[in-house]
Amino acid sequence: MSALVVGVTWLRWRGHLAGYLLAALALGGWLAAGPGFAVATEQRVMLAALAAVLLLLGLFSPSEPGLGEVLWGGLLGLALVALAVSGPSLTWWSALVLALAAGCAALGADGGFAERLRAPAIGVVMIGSGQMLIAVGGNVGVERVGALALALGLVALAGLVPFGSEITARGPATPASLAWAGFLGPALVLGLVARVLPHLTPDEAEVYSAVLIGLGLVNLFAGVFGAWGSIDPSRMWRFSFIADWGLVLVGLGLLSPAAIGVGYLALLGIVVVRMPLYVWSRRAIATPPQEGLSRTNLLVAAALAGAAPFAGFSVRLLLLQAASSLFWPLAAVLVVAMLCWPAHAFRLARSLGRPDPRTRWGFGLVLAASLALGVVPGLVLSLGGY
Amino acid sequence: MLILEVLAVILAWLGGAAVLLSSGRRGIALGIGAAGLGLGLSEFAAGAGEEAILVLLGALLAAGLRLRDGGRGWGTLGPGSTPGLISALAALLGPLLLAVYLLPGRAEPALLCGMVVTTLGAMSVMATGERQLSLAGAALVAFGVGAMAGPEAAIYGAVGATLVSMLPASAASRPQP
Amino acid sequence: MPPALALASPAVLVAGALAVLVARGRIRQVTAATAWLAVLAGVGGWIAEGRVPTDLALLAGQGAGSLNLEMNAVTVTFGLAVLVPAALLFTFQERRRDESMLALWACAAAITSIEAAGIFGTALALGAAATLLMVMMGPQDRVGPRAVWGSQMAAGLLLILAAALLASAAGTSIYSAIPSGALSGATFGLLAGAGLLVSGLVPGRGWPAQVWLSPKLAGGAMTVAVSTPLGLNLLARTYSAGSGSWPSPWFHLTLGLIGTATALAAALRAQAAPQRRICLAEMVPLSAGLALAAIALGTPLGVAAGISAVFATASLAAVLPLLPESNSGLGLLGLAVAAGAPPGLVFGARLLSLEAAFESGTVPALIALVAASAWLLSIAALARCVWLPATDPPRGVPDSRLGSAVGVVLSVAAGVVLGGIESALVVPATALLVRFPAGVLTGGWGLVSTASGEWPALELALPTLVLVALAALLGGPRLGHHGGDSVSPLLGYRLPSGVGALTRARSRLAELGGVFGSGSMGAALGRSQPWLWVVVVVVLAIAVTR
Amino acid sequence: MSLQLLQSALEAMLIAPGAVLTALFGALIEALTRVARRRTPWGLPPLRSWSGFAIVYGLVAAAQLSMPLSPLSPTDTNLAVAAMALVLSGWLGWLPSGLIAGARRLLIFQALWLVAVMAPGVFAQSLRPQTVAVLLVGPEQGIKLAAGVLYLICLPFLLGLVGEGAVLPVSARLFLWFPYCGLFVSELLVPAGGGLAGAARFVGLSLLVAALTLALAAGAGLIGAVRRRDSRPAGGRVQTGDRL
Repeated sequence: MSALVVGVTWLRWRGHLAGYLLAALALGGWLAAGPGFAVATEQRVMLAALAAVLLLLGLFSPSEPGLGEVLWGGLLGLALVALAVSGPSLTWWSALVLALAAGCAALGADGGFAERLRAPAIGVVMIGSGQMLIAVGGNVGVERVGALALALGLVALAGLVPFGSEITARGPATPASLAWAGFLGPALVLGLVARVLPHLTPDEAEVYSAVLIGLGLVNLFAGVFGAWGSIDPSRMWRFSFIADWGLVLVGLGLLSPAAIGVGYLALLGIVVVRMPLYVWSRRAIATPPQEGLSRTNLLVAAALAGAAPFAGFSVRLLLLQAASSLFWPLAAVLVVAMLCWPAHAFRLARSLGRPDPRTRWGFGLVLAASLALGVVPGLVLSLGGY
Repeated sequence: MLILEVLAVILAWLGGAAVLLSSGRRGIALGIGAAGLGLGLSEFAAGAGEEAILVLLGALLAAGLRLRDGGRGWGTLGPGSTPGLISALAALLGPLLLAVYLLPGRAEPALLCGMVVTTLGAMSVMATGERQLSLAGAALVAFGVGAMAGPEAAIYGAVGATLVSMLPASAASRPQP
Repeated sequence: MPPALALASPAVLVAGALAVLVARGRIRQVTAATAWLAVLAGVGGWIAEGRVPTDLALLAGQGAGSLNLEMNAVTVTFGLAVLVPAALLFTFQERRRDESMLALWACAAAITSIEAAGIFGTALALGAAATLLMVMMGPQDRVGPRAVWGSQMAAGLLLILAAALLASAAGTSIYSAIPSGALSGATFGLLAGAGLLVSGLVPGRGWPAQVWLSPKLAGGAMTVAVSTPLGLNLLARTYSAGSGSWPSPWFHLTLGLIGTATALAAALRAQAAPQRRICLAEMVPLSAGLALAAIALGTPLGVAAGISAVFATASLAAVLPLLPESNSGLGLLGLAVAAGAPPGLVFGARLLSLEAAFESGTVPALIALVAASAWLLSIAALARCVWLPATDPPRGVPDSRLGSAVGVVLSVAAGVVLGGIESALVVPATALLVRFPAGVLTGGWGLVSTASGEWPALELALPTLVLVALAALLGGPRLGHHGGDSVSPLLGYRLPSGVGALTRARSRLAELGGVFGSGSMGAALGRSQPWLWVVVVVVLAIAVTR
Repeated sequence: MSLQLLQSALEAMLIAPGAVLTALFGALIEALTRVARRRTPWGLPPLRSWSGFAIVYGLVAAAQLSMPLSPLSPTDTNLAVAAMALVLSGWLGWLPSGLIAGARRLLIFQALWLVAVMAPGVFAQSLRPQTVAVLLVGPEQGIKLAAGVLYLICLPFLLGLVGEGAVLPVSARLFLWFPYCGLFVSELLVPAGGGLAGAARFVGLSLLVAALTLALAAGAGLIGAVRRRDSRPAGGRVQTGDRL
């Protein structure tokens, strides 16, 4: 992976100072701390999925100016994520997350850099503080606040309610908002969870779990109802990401291995299904909406709504199973949100417009991936070591 | 040693506050440098010499990178910076109180430095809408979070700060990392 | 090898779908052959097994048992109720290649949902079938498919919740393994609610009537034929989950009333229908409502009658879409079968349901009286339907004379040998669901005998059929068209415009969504304010340290 | 199936209480009414289209009567079969006219009549006519009484004797008199022994029911005639059919 970073950086940014520095850093890091770097099983799957999505986007996206730039950026981001999640400690992870967040926020020429960087930076601050409070500890209250900070940091890092940036954008999404919620975020959060969980005492874990589940529900409802009430497709897509992340948070917050597996599955779903579709929707959103839906759109709607046999359904199935074994009213609340979920799926699918033939192949592959996640979730989970 | 530790905390605070209260490249660069020096000193006082040097190196690098673009001059304590000043004071007092009352006997000076720098960095990130200051704040956060986690982690923090600082402060068409 | 026979029928269907994909022309023939082969595979597999229940474990590992398949009298019975109508429709309706393929897949998913041994498996397969059917009905129709899919998805989620609750309370969500008494009222409510949603059993205008009116009848008819038995299957399986009974006697009453109300409402709408097809569209929900009322009786005979009524519903779902919309002899014969003229299957099943209700007490019998009046109303509606104008605009698929003839003959023949069907399929299936004492339902091939009444179907059927043929020869059914007042409803009941009501509901939903999304709440959620962050952190910090 | 059963079913439908007896019974009643209207007592009614189907279901109902000497044993008969067959025959008779006014009346009276037929069964928890007749004795006789009254009130309308737009071709009505009247006797009156005497008693009681129906119809017809004179309709197409 580090070799990849070196290569990419060298190829792309030979002319810049940053390129040399990054290449040196990656090389140095690889040589010096080599033994400390290890990629966990679930991260391997996630990184492979990210790479596959990047390839998919490169092959099947309708050609548009700036696509190459975005793809190169994505490749570099992928490499940095790999570096971050394979690093030796949480601080290493935090440092690279900051760099990634800053780079991601710098994507796109418009303003708003500071707003975009705000949430991840605060996330890193809170994770660092939480880590410190738990490590120093000595006092139940302090440790609980530490666990709280870790959970809030996770939520802030992913840019979710209540830490998300303002969702008012009209028109196509910027690459920055795409990349963070749908591409880099999932892998980073997965890395965070793997580093945080083993160090929590039961008392701290309780706080961490409660906060994540609570904010997960908040995000789930905010996403579902926000998308439901949105008219602008771009806004609707963002809310749909938030809803998906809500499921992830609940899964990660339930703490049982099975539930964390659900979170992993949902994150994979975001990366492999929602993210590419969102990328392809950006072009269609710019053009006036079409009447009616094609068959492909219907299938996509079903996949986005979490219908069986697509990915979302297995996530819902396993999540409800895990939730009800902890506390069944939680499962009931989840069901309410899931029941309202399909309300916006058809409009999302319509916002994709009629894809050109090349992109239609991409749709097919995404649907196939979603099908695989939905039909054999057990296989995907066991690949990830859950 | 005590003097060194107190000096480190004061330097770190002054540096962070300089970042928070500046809008020019010189003020910001100086702030980052000072904060890094403070952190390095605290590591040195804790007996981690190599780490201290690396952190200092990172701080110098980050400061140098910040010096290359963005708003010109010092821009320190411009008009309307009273809330910033009060926040900066709170950023010193808050961690101090935390260290004294909630973590009695457990907070090393390096940890205190880290807390101060992190708080100031977070404040910069939260308060500003400008890219230059936001980047500087993120760099401070990276330094501070590293320092809070221990000597070895402080190096990672410095690496992160350097990486963040590589980004240009203007939204020109420079490639992103 | 043998347990894998449970997979035979779905496997045939999937293979057939692939064959359709590569077939050159002759799509209808391939599809029809596949469907009939699947019928044979399902029944043949069961007979080859020696007609004993068998389980097939698909996956290994903890908790995987809920995805097992099983094959027993219940699955074969309901499988036939899905596959035979589907096969008839496949044989006599023209479909495009993609539609045929999707429909075959949907049938495979439906059979899997019936054969699923656990609730998780049922939910999974159900959702898959719903999605495939929605995609099959295609994008032209903008309302019907969504209505079906939405209610099926909702049902799937309710099922998952029920399964999860059962798994945490009883340790398993496999129908037959749930310990006696572990099925709580809430869980049962979820299961029953899911069943009602899947079959569209609501007193209001449910999805079956809606999709029937979709521009292309072929898709709507297939959806109704495949989905309706699935929900009733679920409701019947609740007996298996509850070890032969429901958690509270009130559930019997409630569901019985819901079924009766569904039937009555459908009959009311049918007698006010302005077009023939709108009238026919209500016949399947009506029949399904009566089946639910019978299943809800909870007595052995009631459940048996309910399963027979599922067959009757399936026969209607197959015959009515193929029926020519004219007053030809065949068209009128089809209407008579739908009206429940003896000795048809519809008549036999409803008679059995009446007997079951009369046997099980005064209150159920009084409810049955209401159900009988719904039946009466449906007869009146179908008689009025003869004078209604044909569908305008003309439906997308030409009717099939041969198909409706075959369907009518099958339906009547099944009614004549009702006793045989009962003893071969229905009674074994019922015995798996509830405790079935010997002697509740006896008779031979042509006789159905219960404590409260007798139906010598075969003996009476032959003279009746001969006489009907004679009457047809003597005074042929010459019914001209006359522009009388027949389009006005029989009873003063206004049919709410289904599309209008749906549009209103949708706009109301959108308003509701608007409150969340664009209103102040959405603004608060979508906007990020640093002070809000601080407040959240401080409040939570205080909360966790207290 | 045994051939013997089939044979008995055929006998039941075609001879007694089926076609032959039913036709004789109906002819007698119709002849009596013709006499009452000062016409010749004979003369075949015109066979209308669809009457045939109505007659078939009338015969199916007739086979369900628990008349002594009936080839089908009384335990083989079923109230619900008879009731639904008669309902169907009513609609088959209505079909050629296609008039909504008549359909409404038919529907309402059929519903009431269905209640009258089924209600005693609800309380006896059985659909076998004999069981119902025997079980409901003593205090529960009230149910039978009420059902009987309701039954009789409905009959003139169901047989198309009175009412605006009530239509039942005479050729069909000929075959429906006995099923309707006999069902009343089977279900509501306690049987008294078998044999020829029992059968004669059954037919006699049925005749009594028919006579009561005619009387009721005459009364209703008188009232209807008075009301019609008071408010003469402003024209419009109303098909009255053959009526008393």
